[in-house]
Amino acid sequence: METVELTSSDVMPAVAPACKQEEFEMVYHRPATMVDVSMHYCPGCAHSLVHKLIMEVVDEMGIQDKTVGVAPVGCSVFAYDYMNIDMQEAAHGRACAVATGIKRLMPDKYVFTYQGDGDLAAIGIAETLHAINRGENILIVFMNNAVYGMTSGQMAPTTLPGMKTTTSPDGRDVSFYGAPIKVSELMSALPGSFYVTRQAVNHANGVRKTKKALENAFKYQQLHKGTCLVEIIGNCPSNWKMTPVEAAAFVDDEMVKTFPLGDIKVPKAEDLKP
Amino acid sequence: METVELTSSDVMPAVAPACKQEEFEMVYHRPATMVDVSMHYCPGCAHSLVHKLIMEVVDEMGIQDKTVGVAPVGCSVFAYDYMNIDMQEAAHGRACAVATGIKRLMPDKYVFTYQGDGDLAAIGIAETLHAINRGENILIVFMNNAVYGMTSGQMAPTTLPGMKTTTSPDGRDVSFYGAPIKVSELMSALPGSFYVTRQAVNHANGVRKTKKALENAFKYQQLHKGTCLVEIIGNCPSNWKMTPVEAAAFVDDEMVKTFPLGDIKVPKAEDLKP
Amino acid sequence: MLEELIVAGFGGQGVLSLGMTLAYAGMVEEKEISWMPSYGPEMRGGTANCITIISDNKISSPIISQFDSAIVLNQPSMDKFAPRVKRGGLLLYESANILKPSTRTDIDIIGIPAATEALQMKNAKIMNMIVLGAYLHLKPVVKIDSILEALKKVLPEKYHHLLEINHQALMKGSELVHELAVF
Amino acid sequence: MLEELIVAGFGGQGVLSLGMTLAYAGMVEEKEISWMPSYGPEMRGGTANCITIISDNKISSPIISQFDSAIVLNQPSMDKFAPRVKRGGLLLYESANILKPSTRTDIDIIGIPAATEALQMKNAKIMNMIVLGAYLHLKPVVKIDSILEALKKVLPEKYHHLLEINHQALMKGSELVHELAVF
Amino acid sequence: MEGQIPAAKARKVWGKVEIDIQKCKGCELCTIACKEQVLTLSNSINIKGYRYAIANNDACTGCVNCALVCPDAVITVYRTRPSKKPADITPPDIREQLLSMVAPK
Amino acid sequence: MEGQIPAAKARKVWGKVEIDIQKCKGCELCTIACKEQVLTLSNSINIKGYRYAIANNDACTGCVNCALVCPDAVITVYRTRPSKKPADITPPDIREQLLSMVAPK
Amino acid sequence: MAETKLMKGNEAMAEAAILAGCDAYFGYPITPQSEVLEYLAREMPKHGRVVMQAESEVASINMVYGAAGAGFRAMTSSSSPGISLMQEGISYLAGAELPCLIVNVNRAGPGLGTIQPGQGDYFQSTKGGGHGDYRLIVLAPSSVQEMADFVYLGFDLADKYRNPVLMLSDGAIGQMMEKVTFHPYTVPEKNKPWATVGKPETRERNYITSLFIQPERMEVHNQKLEAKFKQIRENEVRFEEINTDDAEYIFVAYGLSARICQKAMDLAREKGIKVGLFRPITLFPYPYQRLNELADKTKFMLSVELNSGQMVEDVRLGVNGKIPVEFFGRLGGMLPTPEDIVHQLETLMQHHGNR
Amino acid sequence: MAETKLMKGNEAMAEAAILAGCDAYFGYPITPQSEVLEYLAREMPKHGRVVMQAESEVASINMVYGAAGAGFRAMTSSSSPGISLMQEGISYLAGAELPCLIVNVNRAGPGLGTIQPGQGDYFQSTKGGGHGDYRLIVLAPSSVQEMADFVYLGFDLADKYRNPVLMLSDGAIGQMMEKVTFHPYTVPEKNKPWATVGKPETRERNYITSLFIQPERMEVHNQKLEAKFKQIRENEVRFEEINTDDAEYIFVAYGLSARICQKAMDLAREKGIKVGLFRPITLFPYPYQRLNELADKTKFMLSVELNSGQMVEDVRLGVNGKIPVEFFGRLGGMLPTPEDIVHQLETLMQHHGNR
Ligand SMILES: Cc1ncc(C[n+]2csc(CCOP(=O)(O)OP(=O)(O)O)c2C)c(N)n1
Ligand SMILES: Cc1ncc(C[n+]2csc(CCOP(=O)(O)OP(=O)(O)O)c2C)c(N)n1
Ligand code: SF4
Ligand code: SF4
Ligand code: SF4
Ligand code: SF4
Ligand code: SF4
Ligand code: SF4
Ligand SMILES: [Mg+2]
Ligand SMILES: [Mg+2]
Repeated sequence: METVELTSSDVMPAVAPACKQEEFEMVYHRPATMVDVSMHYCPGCAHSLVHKLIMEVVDEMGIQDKTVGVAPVGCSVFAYDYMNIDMQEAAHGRACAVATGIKRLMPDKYVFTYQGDGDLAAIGIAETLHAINRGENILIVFMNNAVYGMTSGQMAPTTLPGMKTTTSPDGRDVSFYGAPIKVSELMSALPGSFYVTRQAVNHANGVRKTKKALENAFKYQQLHKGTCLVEIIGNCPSNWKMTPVEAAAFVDDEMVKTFPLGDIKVPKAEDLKP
Repeated sequence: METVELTSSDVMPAVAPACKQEEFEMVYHRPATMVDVSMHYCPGCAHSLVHKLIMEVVDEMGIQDKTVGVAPVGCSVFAYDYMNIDMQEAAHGRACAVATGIKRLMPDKYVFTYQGDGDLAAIGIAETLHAINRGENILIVFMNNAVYGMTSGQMAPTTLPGMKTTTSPDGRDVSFYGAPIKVSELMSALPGSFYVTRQAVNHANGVRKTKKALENAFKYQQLHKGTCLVEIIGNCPSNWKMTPVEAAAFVDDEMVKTFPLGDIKVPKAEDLKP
Repeated sequence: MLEELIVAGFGGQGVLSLGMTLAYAGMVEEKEISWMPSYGPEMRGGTANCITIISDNKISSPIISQFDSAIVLNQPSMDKFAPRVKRGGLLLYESANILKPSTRTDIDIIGIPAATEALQMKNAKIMNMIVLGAYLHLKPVVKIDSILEALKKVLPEKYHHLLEINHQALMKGSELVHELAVF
Repeated sequence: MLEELIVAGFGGQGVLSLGMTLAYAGMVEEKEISWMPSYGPEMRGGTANCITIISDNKISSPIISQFDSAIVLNQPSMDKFAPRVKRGGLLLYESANILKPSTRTDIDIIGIPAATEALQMKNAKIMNMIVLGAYLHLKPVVKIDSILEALKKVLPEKYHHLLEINHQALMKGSELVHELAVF
Repeated sequence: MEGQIPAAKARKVWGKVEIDIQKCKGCELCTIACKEQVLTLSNSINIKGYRYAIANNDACTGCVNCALVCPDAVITVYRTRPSKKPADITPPDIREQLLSMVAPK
Repeated sequence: MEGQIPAAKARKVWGKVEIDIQKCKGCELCTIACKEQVLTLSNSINIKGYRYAIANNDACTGCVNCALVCPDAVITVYRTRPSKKPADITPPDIREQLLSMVAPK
Repeated sequence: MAETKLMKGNEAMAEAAILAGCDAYFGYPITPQSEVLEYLAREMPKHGRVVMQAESEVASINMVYGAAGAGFRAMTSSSSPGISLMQEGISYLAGAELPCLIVNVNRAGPGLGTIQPGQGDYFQSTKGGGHGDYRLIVLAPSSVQEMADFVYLGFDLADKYRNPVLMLSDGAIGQMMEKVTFHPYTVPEKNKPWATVGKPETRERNYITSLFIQPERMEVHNQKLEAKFKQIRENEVRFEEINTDDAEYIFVAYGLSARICQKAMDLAREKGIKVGLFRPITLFPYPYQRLNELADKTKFMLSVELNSGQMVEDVRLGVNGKIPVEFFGRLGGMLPTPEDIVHQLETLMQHHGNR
Repeated sequence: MAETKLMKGNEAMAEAAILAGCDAYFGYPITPQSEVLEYLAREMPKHGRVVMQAESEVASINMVYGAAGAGFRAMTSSSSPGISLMQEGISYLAGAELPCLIVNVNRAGPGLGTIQPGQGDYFQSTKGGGHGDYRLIVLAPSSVQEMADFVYLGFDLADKYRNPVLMLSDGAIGQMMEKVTFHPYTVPEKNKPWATVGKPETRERNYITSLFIQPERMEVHNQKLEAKFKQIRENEVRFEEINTDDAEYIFVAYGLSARICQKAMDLAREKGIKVGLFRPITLFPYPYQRLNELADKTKFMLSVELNSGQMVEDVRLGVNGKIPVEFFGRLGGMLPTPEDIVHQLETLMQHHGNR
């Protein structure tokens, strides 16, 4: 194994010797609203990816100055270190209550929460359910990785049946702990929810769709018609004890069986009129 | 207005002068497991009635020595003063967690919670939802009177649209507070729920059906197959600012529009096999 | 002047508003006042009471256990508060609702059939105002006019037509004790 | 005898288990021990370290800031802990991962290419055991045999086939410093 | 009906109710539950200050509806075979009260 | 393919990627996302101890899939018209690394 | 001149909140303070302010966090069990340095207890019921007037120090009616550059957090907080003294019990006993210094509380052994009568002899 | 003889829970104590005991309430923010007199803070973080061995007094490995006639409640609780003294900081400074009496804490002005080194001169 010493600005160059830089058009670059630091996430973690997508939407909509995010307690607890927007760190599970406090006072701002499955569906289910029932005009970005990432791999409300975690060492026993909660389906039954969709980011196409969903959700906030819930099937290679590549396959092979992808509740045409 | 002085054992007699007492067969009497004291409830309050029904079922099933109840915080906070069974008083909203603690340690006992709509659906929705999702083998008796009775008439999660309460002085504004939560429908979507039904006790027939529902629910506990949720449309004459008779009519005329009566989830025949 | 009064009875008898009206009248007369209700819906169906203090000077404790006067409107309140009237104090009660008044001899005990009178006036709700009238006749801590002015302030405009019957009730109460000719 | 040691490196380098194995061996020899990890998944991707104390007497503080010895396996740990080695103490480092060792002259600084050796032994995971072997050669606070006994106790039966390679690794580490002939 | 208390009709089962009047809260739910109009509220109040339910047992069928809906569980219901049922089992004082209400003097 | 790095094919759009290797964590998600097999992991590690992604830009179509799936947003993608694209834009040292992997000495 | 009204303490507080420019109230019903939410539900919308019944006290306090973090004057109120549920949130607010007003209309506990007035939450309020090192500024009103006044004061102090302020009242003060005058008050201009309102290009992003994962940074943050608390201790001590000039004995009491002690003092003075009343108004910062001074010329102090003896510890810390500090209390919503207190005083005078 | 093992504090505690006959554990993950739930999730089912991951700390503590009310040995554990969320439940447990064991593996706050060890929850633990008048019996382990031992002790005391017991540990004691011996322990027979297990005909119904709506009854209940706390104060004070016999100065410290002080004491003694260590083991009941005695022959005491100065108030209350009581602390998960402490001691010796 060879060790290289590199300074932090090093970039693997793509410069073509026989072709001037200017002749290339940049077609993808990290969004400008992302803070240019290395994120603390494990290799391959979907959190980082989704941060990027949210920032892309904020960038493209030009709403950096109108957006307030609410970070959760979970691996994404440092989200505000990476998103170059105003943010608040909520107590574990309380992001939706915090977002309610923000949005009710600034109805014209774009307010979103970013929450893990433990945060949103275990300790925070009450605040989530009530915010959605009230139809708070916020976007809830729900990162479902079927596990408590930050605290090192305990069972989450969304842990798959039979899935091993540190607190379900023999696999989740549904007869003991019940079935995984299908948050999106459940919440879509509340009249306060306006747009509910479940996406995954383990392939480029999923990433495209997820970004579109986030974009929709941000735009719908302008309508003041209810809560948007974008569930994203994330991953947790570290606690799933897989490589990121294996984890991507696990999403396809297992996660989507319990959490099928796609729109769950979409606004009707007439709902989209202001 | 005439004032009578009476001692507390006085009973309006039904003795027929020309007919000996023995010739009459008693066909209805307060259940023996009810403590023989006057209850603190307002005249006509459904809480007292439902206490009676639960005790009738316990009496008839002969399970006084195997039953543990969990009282809530709400007007029925003193339930243990009236039911002659072992009971625990839970913190506001936490009855389902308390019941979980009891039942998991004594799986063969009959454990029920008794909760108001504020208790179960506002502050306690997380504990309720998770207990049901786990399929705790308990019975949840859910007294829905669309208002916070004990604290004198504030809005509940189940308050009807437009209904006036002390905290919705102009009537519940659905665009502000969202629609009333249909707890039974919502919870029936969780696989952990086994039997979910909504009944009312404003007429004798409803009382009969409600008792039957409670009886079913108690019996189903023997199967260890999940949570039974019996929602009962109660009343709150005092805070609805109606006479009990008017309140009974209000249930028929208004409450059932939002909360239609009937079974919501019933076990299939094969589910009933142990 | 310092008057420490307790008013007690069933929830529906207008106990709290009796005391509160008196307090408002005290305010009209720019006196110091404090009004402390027993509270809590958990008490529903039980008794309600309120302590009303009217004074020329700043009031220290709003909660006291011995009273210059007690107005009791039901038997449990009679039983509970009669012993707490200060020696030489006044115990006024509603006689249709209370069959066993206190037997103390060191205080003035006066019963008036306010409930019956109210029924005759075809408005059971003004029973409390009859009692208040009687009380003020016995202890003129504020003027009847101040009570009326207070009512005018407190009642929303749409209820101002009720001022008249309240006035009548106050006068009726005054009459009743006057007839009893205790003083 | 009192040895206060810090082991530090990247999360995946077996830092914690190096210290823990040593602690277990201390226990085999009935010494007093304490093992204190840096903890918290929030540190993920960052560095991990553990303080291992072995002593003949009861150990007071499990957390200390100056060390008799430091074993560092990456550059950030070198930078952080080299200054905290007590004068006259030992600083042992993995030389394939650390290009800029400390320049202190008042302590013994020894680098060994354990990572490279481990690769050659076709098991990157035993790098830490090579380092441990080296350390014990320099500071024989416990016997190699005690390490082996500890491993036997700690490893579940099904991993006992790994004992041999661990043994080899320990010996390899010992050899490496021996070759360096520092002592 | 005015001016008269419902009288006993001929039927197969006769009933009567017994009311624990000190615990009755006068909610009137029993009175509307009883199709036979057996029940009504007293003119008197009980120790808690409530008017309480009183029964004209002549008309009672023992259907238990009143007892089912009584929140405070103060009604006990009895039944007997018709042959055993006398023409009037309502005690005279109650009868008087009842009469005073349907036909006030 | 063994022993050879994929060579530049003729097509309408040419791409190239630039990788911020110090922030790359070597997760390999880009490598599987790239249908052209442009990307692979280095033999070296970066300052955080990760092997990092390196690109054989000869084969890059600029489809951005790799950049989309890169969690750490370290990939920048460029495109150019084919006429402008030289036969080989991969720097020699990278080329060497890449070769050493497909055909180890 | 401001109008004088007859109002319940709870309602006076609610009205004052409106006048103090409270932008948002989030609360959950609980006796004996549900009037606050009810009053504001009627009145706040008229002023275009936000009032919301939350699903729980946990939600309330976190909504307050959100609104306060966005730079608004936000408040909540509750009573004992509800305040316990807020402890995590309160610790977060203090940690993130968010100004807000929290009102506890103390009832008697522990547990569900009773709804009658108590002072059993003194420790929780003053020593931090939540986790970690933080302090709330604690104001203890003892009249309906102060229920109103301390709302302005509370918001001002909260903003001044970027710290949550707790008003510790009780069921009696909340429920009683007294005269109250709403003094003119000018709502200060919003000046919270740290608030999360959306990041313009002209400044760095703002974030509200109490998380500092590296202990080095956490300690710096803690020290910043401590420095603030020190400043508060130096500048914000408030108390009231009645008849302490010539006092040989001093009642120490706050809130409702101070009112009762005042009557007791009058009774005792009538008997010729030279007793004074010391009423801490800020429970944090506590007037230790002044008590220490008073101890020099006093025979003993008697802390009178509606609990089993909580503030008495602070009195002792103030007096620091100079003179005996005694305690008298009633529990469970029971109140001592002025006569009881005088009797207790006399007994103690006997007991301590002619020291 | 009992086997000696090398274990983490958290795991030793978990293992001890099994040996102590803990019937049920309910918990929610939080660093630095998630090992407890994880360990028990593996081991409890083997013993037919109940272990359950709850949906939150609020749920955990209320599940404990249910199980304890049914007469079982029940416990939960968490760390600072999670313990804050339990405050209402804890107050209910105390009010309803339910025995149970609660463990707080203290991290540094306030708010989300950091996961590193701290002692910032001292006040919350000892003065009651919840509402109303109640006390927890608070045990402060300072080694892995005590993490185990105090589980037995905790359950025994809880049952003896029908009161919740809090074990106040910290992240370091929880995470570190030391040798631990599990001493033989016989689980006592279940004898809880008050438990709600279903009412047989032979007895009156049992009910578990903390509600006494009439203040008269509430006060009686409060007095009953106070009498119990008095008994606890009389019988259960525990502490450790090292080198206090000849000490001119005394470090007062508990838990982790006591360990560090021990080293500091050794260093200071090497320098010839006569310093001793006083380690309270029960933080409630606090060893006031003994500190007061020690004050007679000591020049000053130095309370060393991982917070901004909390226990120092209790030390002062114990010493009651006899000698100066000083404070030294680090915050935010930072730890003082033994050298720091000695330095602080020396500075204070200078400052206080040759008193
Ligand atoms: C009140 C409280 N309880 C527990 C914790 C510990 N904790 C931190 S994050 C977390 C769960 C994280 O899981 P999830 O929300 O799924 O986020 P992920 O890390 O998986 O993205 C827990 C339990 C806490 N910080 N606060
Ligand atoms: C933590 C907490 N918050 C609030 C209260 C006050 N409280 C008591 S009962 C109740 C609501 C009662 O409503 P519901 O559950 O619908 O019962 P009901 O009285 O209508 O039967 C509330 C808010 C409390 N006791 N504890
Ligand atoms: S632990 Fe899991 S969720 Fe957390 S950063 Fe690592 S991979 Fe992502
Ligand atoms: S307030 Fe309502 S719910 Fe409560 S006892 Fe009265 S009628 Fe029943
Ligand atoms: S039993 Fe039937 S008929 Fe008789 S009083 Fe009751 S409802 Fe009427
Ligand atoms: S239903 Fe029961 S309580 Fe109501 S009036 Fe009839 S007998 Fe009385
Ligand atoms: S842009 Fe497309 S072709 Fe080029 S490296 Fe990325 S995924 Fe491969
Ligand atoms: S996806 Fe990004 S972080 Fe992962 S290996 Fe590729 S460039 Fe590196
Ligand atoms: Mg997760
Ligand atoms: Mg209700």
